[in-house]
Amino acid sequence: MGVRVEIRSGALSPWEELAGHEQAKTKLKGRIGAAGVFVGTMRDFNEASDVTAMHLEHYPGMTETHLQRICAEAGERWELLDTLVVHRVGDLLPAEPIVLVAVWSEHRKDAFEACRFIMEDLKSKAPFWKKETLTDGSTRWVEKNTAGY
Amino acid sequence: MGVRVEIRSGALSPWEELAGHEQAKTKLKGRIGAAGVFVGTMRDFNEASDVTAMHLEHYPGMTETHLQRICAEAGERWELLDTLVVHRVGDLLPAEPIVLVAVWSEHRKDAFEACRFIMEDLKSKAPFWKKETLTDGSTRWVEKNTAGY
Amino acid sequence: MTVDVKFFASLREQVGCEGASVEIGEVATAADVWLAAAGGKPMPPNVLVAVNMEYTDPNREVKSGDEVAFFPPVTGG
Amino acid sequence: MTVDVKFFASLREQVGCEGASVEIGEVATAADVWLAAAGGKPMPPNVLVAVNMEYTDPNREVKSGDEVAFFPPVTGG
Repeated sequence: MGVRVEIRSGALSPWEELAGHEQAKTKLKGRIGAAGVFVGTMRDFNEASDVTAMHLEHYPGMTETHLQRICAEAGERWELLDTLVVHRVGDLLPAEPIVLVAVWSEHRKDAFEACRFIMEDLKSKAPFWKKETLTDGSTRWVEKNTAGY
Repeated sequence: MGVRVEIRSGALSPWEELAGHEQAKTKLKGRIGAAGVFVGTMRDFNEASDVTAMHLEHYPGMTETHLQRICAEAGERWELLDTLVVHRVGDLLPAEPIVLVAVWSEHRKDAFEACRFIMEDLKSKAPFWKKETLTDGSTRWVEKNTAGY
Repeated sequence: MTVDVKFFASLREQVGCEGASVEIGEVATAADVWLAAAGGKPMPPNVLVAVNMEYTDPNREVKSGDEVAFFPPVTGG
Repeated sequence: MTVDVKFFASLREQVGCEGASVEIGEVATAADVWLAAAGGKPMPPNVLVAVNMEYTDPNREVKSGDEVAFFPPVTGG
């Protein structure tokens, strides 16, 4: 099973990313029956405040290792053909994609469940931290992520 | 909440479709926090046989109505901002996408659950039928879909 | 009364008919429509029935002008 | 022995330090490293601890050369 994990400080266009990633996977042509995809995007509103910008910090080294491990664990629990995780760091603006998780498999159950598993683990354990800038220019660290189940 | 359902006899490029669909949704910019997407693709192998082509039949009128109803029901059960379902009919070749289901919401739980709900209902109730062509040129109707949970 | 009947997919091939306008007595169920339209073939147990594009069961009474459709288990997606 | 210490996000701002090389006794836990590195500030209860980029608990013993990281609850995705 292929796994690609990328921490990116530049822009992320999830649909272009997926088109390019799939095009390179010529060996999987005809074998894939299902793709499960999640895209997390920056909203302009969070916890009763308007948000104008965001800074995303990570722990270089640990973040990549942790994401690789999540994907490997998903590959043990489900029948997967390929997995892609791309996560932004640095400065973001509202409406910009933050994270892309995509999983390819023969059958849809594996794609749905593995995609959600990876995303929930990423949200609860991968070392990323968000700092929001509000309309008045003040900044605040996001204190915790919401539960996904 | 927006809903777009399309039965299409021409080609489906899911990632281009999603890019175009999102671009037109300027009113949702900054409000979307999550997109849950599923793509079902034709495999070249099914039930111990090599498959070389597929014909997809539907019930014009009922299929569209049923898919619209599934999407409306998902919109009642979860907090959704937008929903897109595109399904191929007619002649398909291996590796061609058959179906695209995409759901946009503020929070990831809604996107994940509504996307899977729509897909499972589509698989078990939407009036589509697949006829496969095998390597020796013979054809067979697919008898039933596999369970998704 | 007259009802419109449609058969889809493998059922269309088995019955040898895509659609027909069927003349039937004033009180009739979807199952009666099958008998009148399918040339005496018994209805297979897994057949799905829709009246006016809504799923229903074979014992549902039909009205004049209804569209009554029969089809095998669906296999889309 | 010497260990490398790192602080991230809001914790880095609270402690006022991104990273440091800390001299500590031969037998020490991650919690001891915190005390030596955080200038006497008590460790907040929700702080996460990683040694050599693996999650662990504050009572884990550290070895010379270990990288000991402290950070608040994660908020990615």
